[in-house]
Amino acid sequence: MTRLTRDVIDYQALTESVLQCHCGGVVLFLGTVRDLTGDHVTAYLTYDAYAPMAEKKLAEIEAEIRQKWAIGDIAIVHRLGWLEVREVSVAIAISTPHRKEAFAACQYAIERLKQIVPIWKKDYDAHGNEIWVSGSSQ
Amino acid sequence: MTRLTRDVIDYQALTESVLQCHCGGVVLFLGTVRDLTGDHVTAYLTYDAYAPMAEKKLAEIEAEIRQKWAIGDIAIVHRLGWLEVREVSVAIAISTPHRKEAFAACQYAIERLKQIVPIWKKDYDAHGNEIWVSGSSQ
Amino acid sequence: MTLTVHFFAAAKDLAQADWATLHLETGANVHALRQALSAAVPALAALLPRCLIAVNQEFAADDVNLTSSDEIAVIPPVSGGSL
Amino acid sequence: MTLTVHFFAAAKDLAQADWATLHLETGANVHALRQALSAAVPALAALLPRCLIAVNQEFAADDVNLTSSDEIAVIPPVSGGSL
Repeated sequence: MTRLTRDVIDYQALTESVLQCHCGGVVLFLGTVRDLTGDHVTAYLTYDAYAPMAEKKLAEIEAEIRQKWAIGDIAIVHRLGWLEVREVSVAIAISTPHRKEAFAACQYAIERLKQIVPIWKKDYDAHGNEIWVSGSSQ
Repeated sequence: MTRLTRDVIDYQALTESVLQCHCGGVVLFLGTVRDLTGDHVTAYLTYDAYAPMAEKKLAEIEAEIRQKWAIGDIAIVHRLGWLEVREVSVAIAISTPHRKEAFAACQYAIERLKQIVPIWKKDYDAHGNEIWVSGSSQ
Repeated sequence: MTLTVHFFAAAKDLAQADWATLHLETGANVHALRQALSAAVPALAALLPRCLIAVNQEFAADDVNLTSSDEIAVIPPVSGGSL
Repeated sequence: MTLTVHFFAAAKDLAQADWATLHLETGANVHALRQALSAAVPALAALLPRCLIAVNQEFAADDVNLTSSDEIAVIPPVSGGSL
């Protein structure tokens, strides 16, 4: 399951949705809004997307992962709109029979998301200065 | 924060407890009770511990991780007692400024837990046959 | 043929528009689209080399040929997913 | 000196006891403890080579010397953390 949302991400419901009797573990990744990047202070962010293509690319990432690893289930949700510091912008939950695959697949999912999904982050500082963040940081 | 518990693990509260403004991500690992191991069918499990030493070793793992990575915060809870299939036996949440460290540190934490923390799992099948699980699977 | 090109994020801000209409020769490719777009919307010229072009919601190389029914978008460097 | 050795998990089931009392020479080491334990609780003899000995909640090698105030435990292979 992959989707975009403008609501607060309920990552517990997301995690419960991937739990399976045949799986021994779940890895959940949460991206959260950080206040400091070097010297720059972020007051809040907005996320915008080319929504139909972003949904298509998220579904492609799910398909890639199901092909590469024997997973139980996967759920990816990315939030759009206005986010405060410490809020969750993206949640990825993956259950697998064995834990190593869950870590590898979850890390792959967030790396791919940052490469191919048309979602953009605009950063606002405390003075209202805005800048489109360009490209993935680390 | 590290501890043992006989209650259901509230992993959302655990995750919230490590979220920080200076961090850009959280990785949460949940170990869950799996029904199948090869041909063997698990009906339920019990976990037992040498509790004071287990708590000491969990605290050592937290200290090791804080030394090896620049993390925000870490929380590890291991459940003891009777668990049904699909229940969470262990939860490890780690927040970091950058996501790669969160994955590496969380994976390290569960590997170390399985090596050095005196906790034991007894497996019961549907006929009531019981066996102490000996050593870490994969 | 007439094509509608959609803008997002920095491209939208620079163009001060959600989309632009371009007139290209029938069967023109993505390379020709990029050139026509730089000419038609000079504010995008500096950003465009750092953008990908999506055709029907798929990233498209410069040699992909276009038709008038294609859904076309300028994709600035993406930055989803938090850090 | 008199030592109390605590059992857990498979060791507890095999010994059918939570602990045993051993009498060892003053200053005896972990190796001597293992030998005395195998003799005193034969049901543990097969498992003991696969167990670690914890002294004061720390894993202890065979050459560690013991005192009567030490907290001693037999640690079968651990299996926490789910799979």
